[in-house]
Amino acid sequence: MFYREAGQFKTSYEADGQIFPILQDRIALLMLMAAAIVVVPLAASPYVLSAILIPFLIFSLAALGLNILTGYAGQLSLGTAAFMAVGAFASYNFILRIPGLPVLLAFVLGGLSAALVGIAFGLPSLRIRGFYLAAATLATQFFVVWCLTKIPYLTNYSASGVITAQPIVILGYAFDSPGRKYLLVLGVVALMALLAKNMIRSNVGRSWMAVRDMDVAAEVIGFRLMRTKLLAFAVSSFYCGVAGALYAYAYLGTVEPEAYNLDLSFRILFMIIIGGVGSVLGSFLGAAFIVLLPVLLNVIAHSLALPTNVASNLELMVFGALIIFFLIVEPHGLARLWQIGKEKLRLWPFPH
Amino acid sequence: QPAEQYVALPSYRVGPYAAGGSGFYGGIIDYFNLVNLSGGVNGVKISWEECETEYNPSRGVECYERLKTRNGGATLVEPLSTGVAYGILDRLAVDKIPMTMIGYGRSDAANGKVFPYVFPLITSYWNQAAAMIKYLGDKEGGMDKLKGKKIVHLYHDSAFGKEPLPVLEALAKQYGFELIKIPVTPPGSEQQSQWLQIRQARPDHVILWGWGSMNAVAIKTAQRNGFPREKILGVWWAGSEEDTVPTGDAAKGYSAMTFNTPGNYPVLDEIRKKLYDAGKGNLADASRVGSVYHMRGVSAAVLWVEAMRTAQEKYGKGKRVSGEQLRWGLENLNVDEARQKAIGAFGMLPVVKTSCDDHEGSGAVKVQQWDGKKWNAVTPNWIVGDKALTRKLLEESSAAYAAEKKITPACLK
Amino acid sequence: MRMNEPEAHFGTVRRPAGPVILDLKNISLSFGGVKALTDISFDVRQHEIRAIIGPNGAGKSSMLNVINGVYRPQQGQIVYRGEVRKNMDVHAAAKSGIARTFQNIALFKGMTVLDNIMTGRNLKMKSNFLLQALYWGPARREEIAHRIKAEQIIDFLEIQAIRKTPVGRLPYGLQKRVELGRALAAEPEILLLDEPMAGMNVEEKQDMCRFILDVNDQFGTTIVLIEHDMGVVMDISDRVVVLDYGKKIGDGTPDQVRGNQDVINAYLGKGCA
Amino acid sequence: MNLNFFFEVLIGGLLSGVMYALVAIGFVLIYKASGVFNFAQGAMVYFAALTCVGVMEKFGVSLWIAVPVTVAVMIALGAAVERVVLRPLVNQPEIALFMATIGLAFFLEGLAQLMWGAQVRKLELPIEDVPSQYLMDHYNILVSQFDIMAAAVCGLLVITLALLFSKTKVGRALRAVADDHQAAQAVGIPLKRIWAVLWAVAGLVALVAGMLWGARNGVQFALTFVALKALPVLILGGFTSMPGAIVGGLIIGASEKLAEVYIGPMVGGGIEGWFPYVLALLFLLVRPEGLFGEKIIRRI
Amino acid sequence: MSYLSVNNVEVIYDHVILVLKGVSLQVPQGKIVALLGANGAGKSTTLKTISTLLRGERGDVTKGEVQFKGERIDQLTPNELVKRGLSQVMEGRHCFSHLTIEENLLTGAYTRNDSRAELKASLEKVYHYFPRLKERRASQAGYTSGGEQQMCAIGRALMARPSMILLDEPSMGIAPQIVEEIFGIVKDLNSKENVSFLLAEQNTSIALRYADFGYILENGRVVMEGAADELSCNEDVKEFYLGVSAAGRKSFRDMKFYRRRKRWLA
Ligand SMILES: Nc1ncnc2c1ncn2[C@@H]1O[C@H](COP(=O)(O)OP(=O)(O)OP(=O)(O)O)[C@@H](O)[C@H]1O
Ligand SMILES: Nc1ncnc2c1ncn2[C@@H]1O[C@H](COP(=O)(O)OP(=O)(O)OP(=O)(O)O)[C@@H](O)[C@H]1O
Ligand SMILES: [Mg+2]
Ligand SMILES: [Mg+2]
Repeated sequence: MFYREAGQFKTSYEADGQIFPILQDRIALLMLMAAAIVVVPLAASPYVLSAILIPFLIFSLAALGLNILTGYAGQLSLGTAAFMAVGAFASYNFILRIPGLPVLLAFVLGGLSAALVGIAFGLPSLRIRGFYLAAATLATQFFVVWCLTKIPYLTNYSASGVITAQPIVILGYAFDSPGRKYLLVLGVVALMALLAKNMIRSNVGRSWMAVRDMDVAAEVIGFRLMRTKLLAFAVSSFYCGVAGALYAYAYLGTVEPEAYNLDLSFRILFMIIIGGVGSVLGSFLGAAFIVLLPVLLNVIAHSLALPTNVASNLELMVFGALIIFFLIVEPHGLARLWQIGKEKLRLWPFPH
Repeated sequence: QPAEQYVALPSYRVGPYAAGGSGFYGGIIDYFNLVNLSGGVNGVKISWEECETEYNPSRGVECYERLKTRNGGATLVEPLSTGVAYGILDRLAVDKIPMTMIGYGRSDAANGKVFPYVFPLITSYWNQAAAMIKYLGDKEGGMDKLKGKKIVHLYHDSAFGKEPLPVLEALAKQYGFELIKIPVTPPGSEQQSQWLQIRQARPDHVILWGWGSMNAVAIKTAQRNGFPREKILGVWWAGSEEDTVPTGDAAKGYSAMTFNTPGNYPVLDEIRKKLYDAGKGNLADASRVGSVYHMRGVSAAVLWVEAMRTAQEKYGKGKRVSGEQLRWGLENLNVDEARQKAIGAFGMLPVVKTSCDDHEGSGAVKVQQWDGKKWNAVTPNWIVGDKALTRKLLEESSAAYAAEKKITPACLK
Repeated sequence: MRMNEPEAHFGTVRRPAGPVILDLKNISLSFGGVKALTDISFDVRQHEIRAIIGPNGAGKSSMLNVINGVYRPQQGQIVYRGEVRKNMDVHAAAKSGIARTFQNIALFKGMTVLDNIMTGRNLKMKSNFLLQALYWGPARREEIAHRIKAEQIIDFLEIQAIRKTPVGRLPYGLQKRVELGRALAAEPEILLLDEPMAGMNVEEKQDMCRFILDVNDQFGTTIVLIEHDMGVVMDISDRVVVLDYGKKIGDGTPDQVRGNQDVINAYLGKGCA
Repeated sequence: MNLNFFFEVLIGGLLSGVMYALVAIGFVLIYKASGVFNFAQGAMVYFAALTCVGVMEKFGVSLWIAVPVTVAVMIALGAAVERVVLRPLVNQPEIALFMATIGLAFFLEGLAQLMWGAQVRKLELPIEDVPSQYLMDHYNILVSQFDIMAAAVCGLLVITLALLFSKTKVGRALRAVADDHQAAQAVGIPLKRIWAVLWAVAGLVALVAGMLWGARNGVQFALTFVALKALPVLILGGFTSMPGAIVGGLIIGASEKLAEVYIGPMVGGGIEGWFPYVLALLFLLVRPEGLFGEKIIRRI
Repeated sequence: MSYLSVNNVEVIYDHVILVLKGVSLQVPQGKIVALLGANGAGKSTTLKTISTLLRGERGDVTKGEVQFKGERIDQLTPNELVKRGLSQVMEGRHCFSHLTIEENLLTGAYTRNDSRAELKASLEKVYHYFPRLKERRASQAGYTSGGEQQMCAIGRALMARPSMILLDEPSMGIAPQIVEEIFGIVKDLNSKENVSFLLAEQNTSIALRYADFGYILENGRVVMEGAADELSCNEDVKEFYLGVSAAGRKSFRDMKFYRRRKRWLA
């Protein structure tokens, strides 16, 4: 009823090219942003802020990065955590070694370092495809973590190879409480999501999708495969790198390279598959799902007063079963489910 | 209703380290139940809540954040995971919740001036490493006999495995033995090349600094390559039934460090009788009571309960103490032999006496050997390594941390 | 492009065929043991509609693949706009104005019709990806300018109603039309069409013919066309090459070809002759 | 250089490679016949081994009874996977199926631990994992007799499965399914039955792998990680080739051991984690579908 | 009673896209029935509904039923249908690209439990129909030309020795001579082996030439049905599907004026 585009005519291509062409969506998004900036920091408990929302946003950013590479450019990757690690450790070193370097700039530099590594490890993608590439990207994962444990310089010669993120101070303002960290992360993520959306709706995004859908045809109409794929690797790794830096600076604080292990790569992959491959919204939905579901299951299991080991195992089983369930219901992820829901709403009250 | 003393337990009972996690947290909960059965700590019951971390730092942080505000606020936390411990390290001082790291984590956290809320109780990796060399020296018939000997450090290639390197290197220089470092990539389910290298090097001793599945594989691979297990000395995380049982006979003769003396104690009997016989034990398999991990859990709980008792003496008997107050309790712990006897755990763990300077409280360890069925202590007395050396390293390292974090070292009251 | 100009010269003049723009000389191509093309020569004149016909597996698609560089012939020469090469390079071909459609539709399935057509304009887009990420200034202006061009093509092909539909969901015939749109978006000099009318009914073929002829008339685009529907080939093409088993067995105007006995034997069969 | 030592490293590596191949075979089986990249293979290895030991422990029966029971369980598991996971996902994108197997992996890990507990168990096979005295005495080369047996078992498995795949009707049908689910259905290949049987066979391969790995390293959660060791083997040998799994295993096993022993010490060691992947990657650059994999057909 | 009957079937894709709006049609035994209609009319969907391959495309049959030899078949699997003698040649070829042409053909005989010799005979028959396939028998199907793949798909369906074949656009991408041959084969099988056919086809003239009966589908509805010769005489059909108007066949060159297809609205 209320969700109709009827009557909303676009008088210019500019208006039609908007990110949210439907007015109701734009209003909803504005309200959501307003709530996220104003209401949430006031209303949410430190637990929700620092243990749910901050990781949710950081993982969304990483998932977005992976989605650019896997979802849009079609290059399956299992090395996400490695790029995150590069971002984190590079930021740490930049701040450490360049006195007075603004933190945000350090994050950008961290992201750029990750992008460089991304380009290097993206080179094989010019020849290798599909699951072969996925398995090959594991090389990144293991190699980067190995380097971080083997090169003491990178961890400032700390005996155990652990780094401690410096405090975040921007223009003399310390982001030390959960609320402040949340706002910082929110800002970074929102900005980068916007940039991603812009890229996707312009020529770069189309070049990625073209290469994903049919690389030979993409080449025939003039896209350069190498440039396109490597750019996807670079941009994706940049996003992951910034996410990795935030993961260290705004979330964990003290980290060892092992925190960026294969497990993390997989978790991010789950996010995009559950959320929706090739969808910005899906990155967020997927991150929410993977962050929240275990918490929810844990809470439920505890309220059932099951013995803990039974509860933990059941949690794992239900988690696995739910992944399968969602894939069966909609192999294209939550974002697609959301879209179908919207289409139904548009037709409502008629079924078709 | 009297307020309860609430402890947060971000535990793990699934995943790769589930075997250790379930034993350790099972021991803790068994002892808590036992204390509660006899009325709690001066009448204050202990309550706790678990949260599954799967040994994953990010889930661990979430668990900590969730658990810390429950039941009127957590007064203690123990994640038994280096990654999770690091993830919450910075938050502890703000939340005023003490964390113990029993037998793991940063060794320099023993400096209470820099890490007021962190307690690597009983012993740290550095002291363990020092004790290992001391033991090996004694075995050779004196520290001077170590000269020219070859010792392999076969380690889990992670922060954990690299932690003792400064100590081992310093000692190698001091006593003139050759230290050969051989890393094993986690999880370490294939070690053929490492053991071939070891066989080739013909070392006098092998220190097995392993964790999780790496240990059993190491022992089995040693057997496969015909390397005598008697020459292998594991760390305490390589010295539980979980590490030896799956190897069958291969582990016979293998020894490992421990901070518990294997054996039976009245407190364990009580747990069996009052809990397991009544069907209230935490572990599904009653035969695991008294196993290494379980006993470690009981020891942790014993120390915590003693800390609660100590804190109550200062802040009011029969009252729940806050996290801050419990921190004081942990910092002024004195679990001497008399106290251990009263608890029914005499000799189960070393005497622990903490202070602001020394959040570790002991540093003493024992060596145990696997006879194919069970662990037996091979050193009747507690061993203490070169504490002067570890102290020096500790001061340097914690000072660096303080500088990096802009902390002014000071004792809290 | 002047696609939205009045229909003034519809059905009136046809541009006369110009000079030879593409000349293929002695092309041979084989895959392992399979000889797809053997010593084939033919030329294409500017503005003409050149058809390639032949039985299945004759090497028609391979020929197109040679022209735009997807396949590299083992022997022969390609002279395009006076430049002599051994083989084309895919990207160079696209840059120098060769666009094409494929036999088994090669659209970007996950993208909408509009996006698919916009990809056709990629070579004309100049702003770098940072500007595009900001969606600001020149990038934004450029995007909108190209959008206008794309919309003209959409109008021309009469697919306005589906511009926001993902192409994967479209019926076959419309997909073919979108693919033509994508090729047109590049404003090509030569358009290679591989069975653009397969799987269409008469009416749709009529539409398609209309589009092809209009493109040819209005923009003078040279068209190389593979098609099995003899009615179409005979009606709209200027000259026809006939291939069989990788060899050229006929070349000439539709009428000449229709009368060629070899062609009848190999391809047309008695039904159509 | 000590030649004898070199050969020991080489042989040890080759034999470890065989152990990797054992896991890789399970992957190939499923990938080749359904196009599904089965991430749950590691979990299946763990599940099978744990079930086997669990049955022995709980019911106090011998290995000879536990194994048939486990075989039955794995067959039932195959049928269940087909019914619950695969059937509703016929004709879906590869990545969805891949993800579903990850879900399956979680489920199996949880189920295994729920049923049998998380403790580490030992599994004793009738053959001991000690150096073969015969080879020691006669050739002064150290090789475990257990490894020799494992190699024999693995070889046997590969030969059987490779024969199945080569020219039989079922083998052809399996390859058809991998190419195009829908067309396979259209020609009357019973996807349901084929998948159920296939997963059951993969389950049995997992059981063999689980028993050998379990006897070697103890039956524990870490068995799920052996899949990581199998991956480079797979990409090197090709996802679709049984012989590829063996050859890939041998190459990876030998080269990673040699690299660790001879290059490792120069760069701080521990390169075994990534070296096989980098090696496989270099191979891929030359042959993008692995040594023996089917060529990826890209034609327009 | 008809051999195959589709009764009032409604199909929805992806839960929201309604494609068939109550389609009914019958195929009597031993007859050839043509299903005609523009692009997107729902021909392929109808065929996939019958062969139950729809499920794999996230399509649901929400109403109606399909009967084959007097039995409801909508709940059966495609494999059971093939066993009962109903085969489909899918639109868009769908050959197994990594298998050789010969292996492709042999998979078609999967449901048969016949001897080697019999299989060989069937194979020869297919090669007889499509000599081109014989030449390319050892090539991987993925590398063969479009038309060769189409022949392979048809030949593969024949290998099952079905009693009813659903043919989806058999003439697409096929050289005219072979098109005639394919329809010749259809007629041949139909008259000699009593195989029934339901064929969806864009090439209306040839389809009506060989079929006994025809249905015209537009927008998911049957808008016209009748005997083939009746249909080919119908003025509308002539104009819109055969491209001949009262004035005779128009050249494709003259189709330059804006015109819209007249729609039948049921
Ligand atoms: N990449 C390739 N590898 C191997 N053989 C090929 C390849 N491309 C084409 N061929 C073979 O070359 C021959 C010509 O193929 P081509 O696709 O050019 O035929 P065509 O004339 O387009 O036929 P159709 O009308 O059926 O589309 C065929 O026999 C085909 O099998
Ligand atoms: N998998 C699908 N998901 C969504 N819509 C679909 C799907 N398949 C087909 N459709 C839609 O259903 C309608 C009918 O398609 P169908 O393929 O049955 O048409 P057709 O008559 O066979 O056309 P053609 O002659 O082009 O083959 C089309 O509008 C198409 O867009
Ligand atoms: Mg062709
Ligand atoms: Mg169709």
